[in-house]
Amino acid sequence: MTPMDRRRFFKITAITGTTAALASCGNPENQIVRFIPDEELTPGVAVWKPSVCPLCAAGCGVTARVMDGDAEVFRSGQPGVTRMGLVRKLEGDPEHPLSKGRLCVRGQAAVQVTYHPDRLVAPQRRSGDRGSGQFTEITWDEALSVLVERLDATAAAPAQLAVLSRPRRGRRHELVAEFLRRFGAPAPVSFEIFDDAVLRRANDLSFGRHQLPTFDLARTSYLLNFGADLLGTWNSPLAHSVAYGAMRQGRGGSRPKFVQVEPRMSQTGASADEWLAVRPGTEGALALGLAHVVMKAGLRPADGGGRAGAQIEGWSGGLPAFTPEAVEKETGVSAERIERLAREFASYGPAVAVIGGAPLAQTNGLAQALAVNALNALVGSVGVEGGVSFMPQGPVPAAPARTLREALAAAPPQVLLLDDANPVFAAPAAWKVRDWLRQVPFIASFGSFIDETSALADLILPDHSFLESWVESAPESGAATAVATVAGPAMRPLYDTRSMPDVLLDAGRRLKTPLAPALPWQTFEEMLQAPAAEPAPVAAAPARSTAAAAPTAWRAPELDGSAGEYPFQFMPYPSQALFDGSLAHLPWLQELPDPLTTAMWSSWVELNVRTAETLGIADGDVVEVASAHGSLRAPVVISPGIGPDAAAMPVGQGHETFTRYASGRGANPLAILAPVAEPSTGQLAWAATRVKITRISGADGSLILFAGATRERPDHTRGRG
Amino acid sequence: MNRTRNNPLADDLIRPLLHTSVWFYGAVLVLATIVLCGAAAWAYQVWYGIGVAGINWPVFWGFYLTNFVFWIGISHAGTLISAILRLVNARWRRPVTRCAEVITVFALMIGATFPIIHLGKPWLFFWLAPYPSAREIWPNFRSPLVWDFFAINTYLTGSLLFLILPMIPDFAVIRDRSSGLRRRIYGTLALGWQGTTTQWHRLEAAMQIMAVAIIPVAVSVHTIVSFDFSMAHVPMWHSTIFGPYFVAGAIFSGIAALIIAMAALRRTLRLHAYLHPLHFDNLAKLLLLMSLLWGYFVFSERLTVWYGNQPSEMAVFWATQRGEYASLYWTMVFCNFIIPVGILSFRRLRTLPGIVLVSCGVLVGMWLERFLIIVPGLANKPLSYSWGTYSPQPTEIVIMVATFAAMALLYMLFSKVVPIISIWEMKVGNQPHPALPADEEEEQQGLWRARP
Amino acid sequence: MAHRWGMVVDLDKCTGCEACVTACHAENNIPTAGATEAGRGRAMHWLRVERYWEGDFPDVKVKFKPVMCQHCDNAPCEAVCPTYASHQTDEGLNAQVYNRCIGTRYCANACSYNVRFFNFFNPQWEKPLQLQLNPDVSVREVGVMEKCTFCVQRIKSGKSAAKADGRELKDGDIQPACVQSCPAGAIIFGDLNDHESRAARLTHSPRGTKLLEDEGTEPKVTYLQRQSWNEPDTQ
Amino acid sequence: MNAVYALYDNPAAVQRAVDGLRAAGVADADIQIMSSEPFEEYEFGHKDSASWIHWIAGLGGITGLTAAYLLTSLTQQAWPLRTSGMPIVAPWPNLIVIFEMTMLGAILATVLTLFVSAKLPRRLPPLYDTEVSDGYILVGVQRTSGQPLGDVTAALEAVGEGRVKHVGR
Repeated sequence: MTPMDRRRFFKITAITGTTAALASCGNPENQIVRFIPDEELTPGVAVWKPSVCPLCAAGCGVTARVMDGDAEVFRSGQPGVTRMGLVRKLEGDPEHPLSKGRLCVRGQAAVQVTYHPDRLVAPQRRSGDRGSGQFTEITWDEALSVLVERLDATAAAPAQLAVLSRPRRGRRHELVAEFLRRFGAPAPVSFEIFDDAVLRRANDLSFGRHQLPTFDLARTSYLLNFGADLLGTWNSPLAHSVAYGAMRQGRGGSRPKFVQVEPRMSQTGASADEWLAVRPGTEGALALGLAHVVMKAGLRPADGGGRAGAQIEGWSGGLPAFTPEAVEKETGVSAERIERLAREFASYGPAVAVIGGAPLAQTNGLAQALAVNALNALVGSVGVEGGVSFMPQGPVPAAPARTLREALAAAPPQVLLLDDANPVFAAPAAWKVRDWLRQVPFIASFGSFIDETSALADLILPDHSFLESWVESAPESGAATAVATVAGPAMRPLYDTRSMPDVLLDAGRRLKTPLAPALPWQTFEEMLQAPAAEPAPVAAAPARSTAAAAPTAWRAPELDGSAGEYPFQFMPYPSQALFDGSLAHLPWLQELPDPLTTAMWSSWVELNVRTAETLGIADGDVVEVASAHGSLRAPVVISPGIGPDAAAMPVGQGHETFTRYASGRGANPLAILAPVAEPSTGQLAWAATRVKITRISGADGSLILFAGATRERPDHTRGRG
Repeated sequence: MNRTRNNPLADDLIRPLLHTSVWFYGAVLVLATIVLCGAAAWAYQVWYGIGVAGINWPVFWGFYLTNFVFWIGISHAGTLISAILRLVNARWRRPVTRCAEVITVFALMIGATFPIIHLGKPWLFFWLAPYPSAREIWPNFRSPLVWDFFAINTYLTGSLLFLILPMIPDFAVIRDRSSGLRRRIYGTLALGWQGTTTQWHRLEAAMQIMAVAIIPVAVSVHTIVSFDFSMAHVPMWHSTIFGPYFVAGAIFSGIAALIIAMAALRRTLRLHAYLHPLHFDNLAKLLLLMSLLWGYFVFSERLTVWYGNQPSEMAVFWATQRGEYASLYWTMVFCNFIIPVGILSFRRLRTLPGIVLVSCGVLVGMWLERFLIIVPGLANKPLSYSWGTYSPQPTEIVIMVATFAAMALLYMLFSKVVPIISIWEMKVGNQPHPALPADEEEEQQGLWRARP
Repeated sequence: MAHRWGMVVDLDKCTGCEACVTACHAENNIPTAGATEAGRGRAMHWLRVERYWEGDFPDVKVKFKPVMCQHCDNAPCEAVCPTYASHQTDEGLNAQVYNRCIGTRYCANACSYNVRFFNFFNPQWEKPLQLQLNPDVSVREVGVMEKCTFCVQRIKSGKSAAKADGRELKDGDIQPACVQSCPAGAIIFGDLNDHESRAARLTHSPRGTKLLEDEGTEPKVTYLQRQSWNEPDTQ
Repeated sequence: MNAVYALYDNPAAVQRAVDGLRAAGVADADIQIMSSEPFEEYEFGHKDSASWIHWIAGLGGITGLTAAYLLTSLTQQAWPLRTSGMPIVAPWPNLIVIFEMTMLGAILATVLTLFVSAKLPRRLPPLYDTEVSDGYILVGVQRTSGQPLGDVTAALEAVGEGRVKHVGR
C-alpha cells in the first residue's frame, strides 16, 4: 500500500465526506485510522441529553452529560480513532416523575456498560466448542445471512423459534412479541430471578390489577414493610427513596413511623424505626395477626377488607386462627408486640403495608401477599393519599405466555434468540438450563458481553449500549401518574454494533417467506415515533369488582430439605450493587462496599453471632453451604442482623464467564437453590431452600471488607478490658 | 616515660589502615551486595509506585518511618554521649568518642534517607528544603517534617564537624608516617596541620563550644522526631511525654548500638588494649539507667492513658496490650526492660557477652517500640469504621535489612581510612597517669572479669 | 462577602444506598483499585457510608453515616503538610493541590476522619474506561494524596455560569455530585455565609452535630441526627 | 626564609627550651612549638590561648537566629496561606526553626573561626618535621632570609637534649 500523502487525504475526505484513512508517520504496522467526526461539539462544553436507565425494571429517566473526546472506535470492520461526543456522567432527570433529578447507585454506574473493556465490538461466530467461549469476529452481512438462513430453515415449523428475554415492559418487547406472532412462533419466554409475578397475581386477586403497586411514602404516616428492600433493590427503589426522604423530614407534623419485618436486616430495614425479626416465610401470618387484632379491637370492621379481605380464608369471621398468641408461636414475634403494632397501624394513618422480595419467594408467597393486601384494605389505605395505589397505564402488554420453567418442560426449540437474559447463571442448577440450551441447535444472542448463557450461543449480534440507541421505558409503578419515557441516542455507537430491534426488523425483511403481515416499521426509531396507543383512562383508585375467587388460606411455607439434616434456612438476596448478578461486570459496583457488610469484590455468607460461635466460625472463615441440590464455598460475615437459624447470601457473584471483573469471583447462591415453585405462578420460590453449613478453613483472603470495625464504640474501655 | 616512636599507640591505631585481611574484603562484598539489593528494591519501588510497600488506608506510615525513627535514635549514641563526656571531662571517654561519633553520622545519614524513601514522589524530595520550590512557595514552617529537615540538617552538620575536626591531627600523623599516594591523600585531608600550640588551642576551644552546642541540638532532634507523631491527633500519638520519651529511647538504643559497635571493633581490630572492660562496664551502667528511665516513661504513658480511659486511646492501648500487637508489645517490654534490668543490675552478670546480648535485645526492643508507636495508633483512629491493619511487604523488609548492612559497611570502610580511636586524644589521656595497667594484664591473659 | 461552603447530612433521610459513593467516583475520576489492591486496603472512596451496628439480635439497629472530607476550619491535615499542598482556601475549602503534593502522607495520618486517600500506584483505566473520565477533573498520579473537594469544579463552573448570565449565585445553583444524586435528598450543600441558604439554616438545626466535635477541628459538615418515633398524641 | 628547630622527646625539655629562647630575647610570638598532642599541663601549652572565640560563636548564633526569624516570617507573609486555622506567622512552630538555625549559626561560626585563626587549610610550611608525628616536640624559630639564627641555635642546644636542625639557609 502506498503511504497516503496529505493532499490525497484531503481529496478523499472531500469526495467521500464520511470516512478516510490516514497512515501514521511512516510506520505501516502501526496505523491509526482517524475517522472524520460528523457532529459539532464545542470542545470542553457539556451538552445534556436524555436517556433511560436500562439496568432494572424501574425505568428511571436519566440525563447524560456529553462532552467531546477522542475515542478508539471500531467501525465497518476497522479500528480507528475519532473525535466524538462521549457520555461522561449520568444524572437523574429532574423532569422525570420517577427519578426527580436523582439517580441510584446502579444507575450512576450504568455508564460503564458502554465503556466496558470486554464489550463485544462486532458480531461473533462461535469457533470453539459450545460453552468454550471462543468466537471469531465476522461482518454484519455474514452474521445476518447466518441468522436469516436459520430463520428460513425454521419457517416450515415456526413454533420452533423462541426468544428468551427479561420480563420488561415497553415497545422493544412489543416489537419482539409482534415479530414472533407474525413469524408464527409462540410468545417470548421470559425469565428474571427476582420477578414479582406473585405480587402481580395477588394484586390481581385483591384489587383487580395485575400490576406492581405504588406507595405514597411521602405522605404516609405509618410504613409497615414486610421484607421488601424497597429502598435498595425492589420495585422502583429510586422513586421509593425520593419519597422516603420526604417522609422522614421535609414535611410538617409528626414524624412517620417505619416498621420493617424481615428475618435478615436489609439495607431498607437498617433505616427502620423498629425492626422485627420474624421467622422466614411467616410474614403473612403476622399481617393476619395484625388484622385480627384490628378487627377484634373494633378499630376497623372486617368488611373494610372488601375484595382483598374476601381473598383470605376466615377473614369475615375475624381471622379466629390468628390470635396474637397463635401468631407469636408461628412468627416468633411476641403477642404484646403484635397487639401494639396493630393498634399503631390502625391508629396513626394513613398507614401502608408493603410486601415484596423474599416473603413472596416461598411456597406460600401468594397467601402472604394477599394477607398484606387485605391488611391495607382493612385500614382503608388503598387508593388514598399516603396509601397504596396503582399507576394508571395503557393496556398492559399481554403477559408473556411462557415462563422459562414452562419452556424448559417442553422440548427445546430449533432456534433460540437471547435478549438480555442469563438463566444459566441466574436459574438454579437444578433446572438444568445449560443442558436444555445445549440441545438447541442454534442460539443467537444479542448481548454485548459473553456471559454464561451467551457463551453457549452460535452467533452473537451485539446490541448498542443504551446510550447509543433509542431507549424507552414504561414502568408499571413508582409514580401516581402514567409514565412513558422515550429517548434518542446520547452518543454515536463506538463499535460495529446494531440495535437489536433494528436487526429483527432487518432480518424480518430478509426472510424468504416474509412476515405476514409485515412489520410496519423500517427501524425501531420509526416505531417509537409512531403514535402509541392511548393509555386507557384508569381511575387512580382501583375498581373494586366483586368477582368471587376461592379464598386462600395462609399456611406455613414448605421448605426444601429436612430441618434435621439442613438446619439453616437459606436466604439469597439481591445485592445492592450487583442486583441479580447482571451488573457484576461493572468495576464501580464491584468496588462498592456493601451497605451492611462493607464487602467489596466478594461473596459471603451472613451468619448470626451465636450460630458462628456454636460452629466455631470466625469472620472470614470459609464454609461450605450445602443444600440437597448442590453446595458452594464462601467466607463468612458474622452479623447481628440475622436470626440464628438462617444463612443469607447476596446474589451477584459466582460468574464463570462474565468479563474480566466478574469471572471466577465468589460463589453463586442461586446455583444451589431447590427447584421449588410458588404454585399459583410457577415462580421460583428462591427463599425456600434449607442448607447445612460446615467450616472448611480459616480466612483465605477472599473476603474483602472496607470497614475495619463493625461497632462505633467497640468495648475498649478500661472496665471491660 | 617514653612518648615517642617506641610507643605502640600510633602503630596499633594506624595498623588497620595499612593492613587489610581477606575477611574484610569478603565482608565488604557481602554487605555491599545486600546494600545493592536494597538499592534495587528502592528502584523497583520508585518505578512501580510506593504501593509495593505494605502501607495502606489508614496505616499510611509503616516500616519506613519506623526505621527513620530507629536510626535517628541510634544516632544519639555518638555525638550526644561524646559531647556530654567531653564536657564533664570523663577520662574514660577518650577511646570511645570517635567510634561513637561515627555511629551518629552514619545513622543520621541512613535515617534521613527514609523520609525520602517513603515519599510518594521521592524525586521531589528537595521540596522539603527551604527554597521557593513550586510557584514561589516556600516550605510550610508549621510542618513538623520541615522541622525535621532543619533539626537533622543542624545535627548532621554539627556531628559531622564534631567528628571531622579532631580527625585532622590524626590525618597529619598518617601523612607523616606514610608515603606516596597515601601521603598525598592524607596530606590533603590534614589541611596542613602542624600541631602548633595555636592550632591545638583553637581546636580544643572549638570542640568545647561544639560540645556545648551539640547537646541541645541532639535533644531537639529526637524531640522533633517525636513531634512528627505528637503533633497529630492520632490516639496515643498526641502526648506531651513524647519529647523526653523519644530522647530517652534514642539514647537508650544509641548506647546499645555503641556497645555492639565497640565490641565488634575490639574483636576485629584487636583493640583490647584500648577498649577496656571499664568502658563497657560504664556504658552498661548507662544502659541500665536508660532502661529504667524507659520503663518509667512507658509506665507513665500507659498509666495516664488507662486512667484517662478515652475510647479511641483505649482502642490502641488494648490493641497493643492484649490484641493484635500484644506479642510484639510484650517482646518489647522483655527486651527493653526485663532483660536489661535483670542482667545489668548484677555485677556478676555484667560481663562483656552479657552486655552485648542485652544491647542486641535493646536494639530489637527499641525497633519494636517505634513500630508500636506508629502503626497501632494509625490502625485505630477514632472512627472505628476506618480501622485497619498493616503487614510489611518484601520491598520494605529488603530495604530495612539493607540499611543495617549499609551501617556495617560504612562503619567498616570508615575504620579502614580513619583511625577509629583518636590517636592524639589517647596520647593526651596517657599524659598524667598511665592508663589502667591492670586491664592490660587481664587482656593479655584473655580473661574477662568484672572489675572490682 | 466571600462564600463559605458547607454541607449538611441529614442522617434521618440517609438510607445507606451509596448512590453518592458511585456518583463521587464518576464525577471525580476516582480510580478503581481492583480486588487485589482493595484487599490490601487501597480502595478509594472519597465519600463512604459508615455503618455501625448497635445492639444485638433481634434488638439490633444500624446507623449509617456518610463521611467525606469535613473541610474543617481547623483542619489538622493542613499545617502538617510541608509543601502547602493542603491548605484552606478563601472560600473555606480544604484544598489539596495535587501538583504540590510529594506524598509524605502526613495529612492522611493527621486527619481524624481518615477521609484522605493516596495513589499508591499510577491510576489505570482499562481501555476504553478512560472515556468515562470527567474532563473537568484532573487525574491524580502516583504518590499523590486526594480527597473530597466538595466538587470544586462544580463550584467553579456554577460561579462562572452565574457570572456569564450576569446574576447572583442562588442557593442550590451548585450541587456536588453526591448532593445531586442522593435519592432521599439527605445531603444539602450551600454557602454558610448566606444565612438564607438551606445549608446555613440546617447547620443551626437542633439536630445538628459535628463529627468528632471534641477534636476541635471545626468541620463545615453538619450531621443532623436521626430522630426516633414518638407516639403522637391521640386525641 | 631560614629557620632553626629542635626536636625533644619530652615536654619538660620543651619548657626549658622555650624559657631559654625567651631568655635569649626571642619574642614569644616568634617561638613555634609543634606537637602531636596538646600539652595543657605545661606553661608553653597555654601560649596563644584566647577566649574571644566564644564570642564569635555567640555572634554566629545571633546571625542564625536573625536569619531564621526573617526566613520564617517573611516567607509566610509573602504568600499567606492559611493552614489549620493557625496565624499566618505562626510563632510556636517558627521557634523550632529559629532554634535550629541559631545552633547551626553558632556551630558554623565556631568552625569558621577555628579554620581562620588556626590558618587552616594551608600548605604544610617548611618549618615542620614529620618526626612530630612520632611523638617528638618541635621548638623552632623562623626568620626572614639572611637574618642570623645563631642565638636561637644556642638557646636550643643549651637544653642539653634533643636534636637541633636547620631549615633553609
